[in-house]
Amino acid sequence: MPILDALLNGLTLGGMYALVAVGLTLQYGVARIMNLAYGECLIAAAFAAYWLFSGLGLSPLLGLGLVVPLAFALHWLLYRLLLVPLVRRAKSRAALEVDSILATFGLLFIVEGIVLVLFGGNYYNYAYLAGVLDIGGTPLAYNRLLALGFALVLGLGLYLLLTRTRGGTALRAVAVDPVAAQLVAIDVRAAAALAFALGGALVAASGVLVSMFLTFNAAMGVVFTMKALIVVIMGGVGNLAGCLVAGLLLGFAESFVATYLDPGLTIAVNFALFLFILIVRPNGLFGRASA
Amino acid sequence: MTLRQLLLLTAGVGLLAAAALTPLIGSGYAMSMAINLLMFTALATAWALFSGPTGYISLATVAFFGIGAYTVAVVGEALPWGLVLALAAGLGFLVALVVGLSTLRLRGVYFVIFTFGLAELIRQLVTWYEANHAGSVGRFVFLDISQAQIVWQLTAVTAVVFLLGALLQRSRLGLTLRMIGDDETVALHCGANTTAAKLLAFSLSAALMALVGAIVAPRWTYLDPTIAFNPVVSFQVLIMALLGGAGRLYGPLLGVIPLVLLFEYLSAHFPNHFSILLGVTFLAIVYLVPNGVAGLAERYLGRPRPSQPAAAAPAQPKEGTS
Amino acid sequence: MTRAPILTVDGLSKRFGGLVAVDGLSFSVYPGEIVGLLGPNGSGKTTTMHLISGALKPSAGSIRLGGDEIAGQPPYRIARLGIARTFQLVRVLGSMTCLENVQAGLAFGPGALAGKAAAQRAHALLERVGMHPLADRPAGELTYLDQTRLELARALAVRPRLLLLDEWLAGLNPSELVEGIALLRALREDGITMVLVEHVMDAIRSLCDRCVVMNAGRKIADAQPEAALSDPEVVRAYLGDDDA
Amino acid sequence: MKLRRCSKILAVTAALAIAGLGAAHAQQPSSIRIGYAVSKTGPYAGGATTTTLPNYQLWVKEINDAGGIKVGDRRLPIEVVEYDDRSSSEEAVRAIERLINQDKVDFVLAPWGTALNLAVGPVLDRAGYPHLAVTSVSDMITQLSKRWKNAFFFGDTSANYARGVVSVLDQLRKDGKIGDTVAMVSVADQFGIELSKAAQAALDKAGFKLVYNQNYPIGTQDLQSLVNEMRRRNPDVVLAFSYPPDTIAFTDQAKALGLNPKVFYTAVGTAFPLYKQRFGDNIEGVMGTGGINPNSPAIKDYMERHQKALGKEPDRWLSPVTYASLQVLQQAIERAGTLDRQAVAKEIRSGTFDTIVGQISLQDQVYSGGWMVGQWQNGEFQAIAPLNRDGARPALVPKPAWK
Repeated sequence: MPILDALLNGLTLGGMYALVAVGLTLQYGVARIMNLAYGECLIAAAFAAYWLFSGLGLSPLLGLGLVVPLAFALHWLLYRLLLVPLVRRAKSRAALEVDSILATFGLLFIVEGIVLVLFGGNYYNYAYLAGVLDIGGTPLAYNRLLALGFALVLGLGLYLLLTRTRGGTALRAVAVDPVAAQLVAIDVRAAAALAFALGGALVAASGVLVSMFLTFNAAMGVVFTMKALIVVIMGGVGNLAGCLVAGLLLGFAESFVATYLDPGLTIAVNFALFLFILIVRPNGLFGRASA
Repeated sequence: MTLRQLLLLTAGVGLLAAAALTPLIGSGYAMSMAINLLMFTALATAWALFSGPTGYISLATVAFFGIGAYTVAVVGEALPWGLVLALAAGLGFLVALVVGLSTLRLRGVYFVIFTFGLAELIRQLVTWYEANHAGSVGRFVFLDISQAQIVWQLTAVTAVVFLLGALLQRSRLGLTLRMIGDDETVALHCGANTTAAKLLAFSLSAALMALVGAIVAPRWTYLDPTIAFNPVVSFQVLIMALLGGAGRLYGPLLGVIPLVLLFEYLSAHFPNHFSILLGVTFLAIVYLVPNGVAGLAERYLGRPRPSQPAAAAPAQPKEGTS
Repeated sequence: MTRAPILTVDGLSKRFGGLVAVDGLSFSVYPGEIVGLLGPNGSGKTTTMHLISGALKPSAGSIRLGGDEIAGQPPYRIARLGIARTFQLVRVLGSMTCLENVQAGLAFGPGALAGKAAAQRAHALLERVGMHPLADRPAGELTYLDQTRLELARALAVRPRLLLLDEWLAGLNPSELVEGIALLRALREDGITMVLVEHVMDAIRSLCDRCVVMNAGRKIADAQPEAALSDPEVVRAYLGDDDA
Repeated sequence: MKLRRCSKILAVTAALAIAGLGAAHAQQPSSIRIGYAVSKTGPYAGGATTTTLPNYQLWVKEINDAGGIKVGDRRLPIEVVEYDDRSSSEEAVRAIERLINQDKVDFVLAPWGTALNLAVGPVLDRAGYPHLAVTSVSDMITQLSKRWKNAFFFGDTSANYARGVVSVLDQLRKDGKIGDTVAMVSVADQFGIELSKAAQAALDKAGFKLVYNQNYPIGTQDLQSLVNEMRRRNPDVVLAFSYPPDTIAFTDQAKALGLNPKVFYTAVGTAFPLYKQRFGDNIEGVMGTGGINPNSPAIKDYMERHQKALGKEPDRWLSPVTYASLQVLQQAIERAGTLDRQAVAKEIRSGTFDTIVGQISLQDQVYSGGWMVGQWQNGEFQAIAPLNRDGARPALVPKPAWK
């Protein structure tokens, strides 16, 4: 049934978009770092999973257990060593934005360069969990379902974590108003470092998951960075529910356009949808108007 | 005219003259470098005409650049060259006008990503049109335009960009743009029609970018949407302008020169470690030159306006200015 | 009073979703008057100022400046017609010098000045608010007090027929307050009509010819200061309604 | 060498203000300087580092191991200057200009891809360098070879590739192995669209029924909707004029969603070792662009040398052709007995050369002896079209269902 196909495809696609964007929501929404090296980190994690899988025979699911904590630690260090000086010298949010764009632009090249030296510019992929589940005549690959599942669990889990726990409340406070957060004795820098590292762990997780069904090479990071930025901005900066909804919306748009209109227009329609939403809601779907 | 302005003017004219002379005395490679430097200088300075004072950071550079290039690909052989260039600039201006009407109420990062999305949307639409209605997605540009002519045309456009920038700074439009950058609400309540000012500046800057795209297009023989609308160009221009300092007319130039030379040096010497070294150097620059190259230069050459508290401390007003 | 009002507000309303911030407000301001716009927090004073200056578009009602209907017009056009304003939280053009801030006010609308003439006029205006020595200082580096004075100079540069001051005197110490009040009074002597939102009662008593008092978006009093402030409904609005 | 290049760069910088004076080249060459700029990074890197770069490295290594190229009575080893064009036209043009003007190389090897070969074409033409383009497939080739007298094209026109595919289908239908329904998708760029237009025309002419014909944006890896649409139409033949990442994705999704036509064809990337690694036994019967004759001793030997020297297999479309183009260059230099580029170009234009893909001679600067269609048969990408050429085998149809 075409409509079921389109729905399920849209769901898995949208889940992937949301999954890819969740980490950036934290990094940009809370830590205020516009991380242009985001996609490169995703690709690096994909390569790590590939290497663990084809080199050591370690399943990507076990790989997650290794890659994710490592990414968390690396991102935490990154924030502490590289970004804190920028945060310290920034006079305003706008200044930090410019500085973080410049710094992570440099970082982008470094990460990509390291991947290039290790793996070259070639395409890589492997198959894992490529089996198929049949839902009402529409087959769905397990690995894509897994990515969708992770997106939902991570999105909702983080949403609950942020809204229902003390630590989460502190993070949200930092996102909304760092100065006021400081006044109520929240260690803003620690909170931002935590958010950045958490975002790094999430992007690594999505890199591992996505590597199970996409072909990747060292140059593809930018594609993911931009996709993630679109989803984050469309959902409203720092809003996890928005991120999930925006991702799914884009996924559905893409699969319905491909099925019923013209597959050549999928990306065009996605961007048009994004632009339209911003015109109607200048702060994204769930964004608050800033003062 | 102060001594400082005179110096800047002389330096500017000297640089442009040097660029214009490369075809006469330099090799094809020197011309190639001149084209690269001029292209990015014109683009980054045109970018800063609008984005510098207003603080609206645009990633749509390549949308307009690509529109210019595509104009050449489509009508380059059918029309006289002057008309092609005029058409390219006109199209860039018009598209920016339409886009600006819907976009310019977005602020901050929403504007940044919107402009990026816009460039991608245009690329996708051009691709779709070409694939379904033009028969092939690639286009060939065979025009009798030599490298030397490209250098001279770019020199002329760069001169125009700077001239326009200088005029803009002295004009009420320039003042309005700076007010918008500081506080748009205040600007509005001072009687400034900010929407018109933003639209005009955005479109002017877009027209110039389209012009640059049109001039450079014959150099590549072959164009497709991926080449013409390559988002990397937008990022490069943004980074160069920000690094140089987008607040001054000559700021972007100070970012373009070191970065183009750095790119070139690293590509020529470390083709296998280009990325890593570029990244490391870039980070070093960001950390060591916090206020942009223009800020660094001014620390040593003196500031145009006494805006440092130390410089203006007890400050009897200068009689000369009133 | 037979003079024609300079500002006529009639049936003005503003709704934000379900919340009615201003509800059928009507009042007039006559040339040369200083009118105080009072009311407890959240009563709609600042919203009213935004509506008059064009920062917000009214949901209903009319605002006339002299003979011109200005309700719903964009703020820059209202400014060019002769309404200048200051902001509740002071706003200056931070990267520009004080002189440029004032020149920014001079640059638009009928009678705009540029170049030498603008510089001269801007210096004169800075002198008027006592900031002449700071002309070349970037506005962002000024103290709060100096910024409020600069804001006033910039508003004056717009050549207003009507000046809207939103808590312009807030945060001044007693001696600064005396200076500030004197300055406003001097401006009135020059023929500038003012509407001011103010909490400083001394200032209201000594400056205002008349007070419009608002509560929950509606006008509850419109009288001379003493009379308005002793109005029982006004007292109840300020002190809370114990009887209800 | 580093230092000398460094000083040259400084000289170049100065050349913007003063005359550019390259370092004088030695009169008696002790080596052949050969330069190339290929995409080691950027979107083209996947293709360039599979097909182009490894063969350049292999060729240089083999020649230098043998003592060099014989020029006159001396053997001159190859000295390489290499750059990364970062998949950018502007960068490629400048890199070539750098090679010619600054590094003063004797010969320049072609970049990867149609776009970059076309971008550097005018530069090489102006400077009189032979331009041996392999990885450029375009209908413009015939026109370009008229315009650039020193340009040689070892890839074919899109129309020929499309006709090759249709000739295979036509034969299969004649043999009663397939019906006449075809579903086709193509990547929306010049290569994909040219091929799909040409294929559409040839299919119409041959009386095939096109039940689905769409294109998708470049970079798309989610083709499930397309695959589902095709599956619903149950065609005999599925053609995808795709690029490597989408070739993999399309195959993967066809397999997952159970799209099992009698003929399954994907374009660029089908011949890559990556494809074989990824799909293992499932590749059996898959058709794609290119192909080799696995029984040719020269090809067998080449595959072994490639594996040994570079630790990986070559792709089975343009890798052997790339290597052959280098052999052509080498033999032309040896026959000319000089490093004079005009003389060498003249040799290439008129000579016949002995290469791993057989005897090569160029007609109007174009080599059209390449394989059009290959099919994975027993782990080898066996050439099947042009049908009657020596080394071609009949197609295996129907393709076994995905496992």
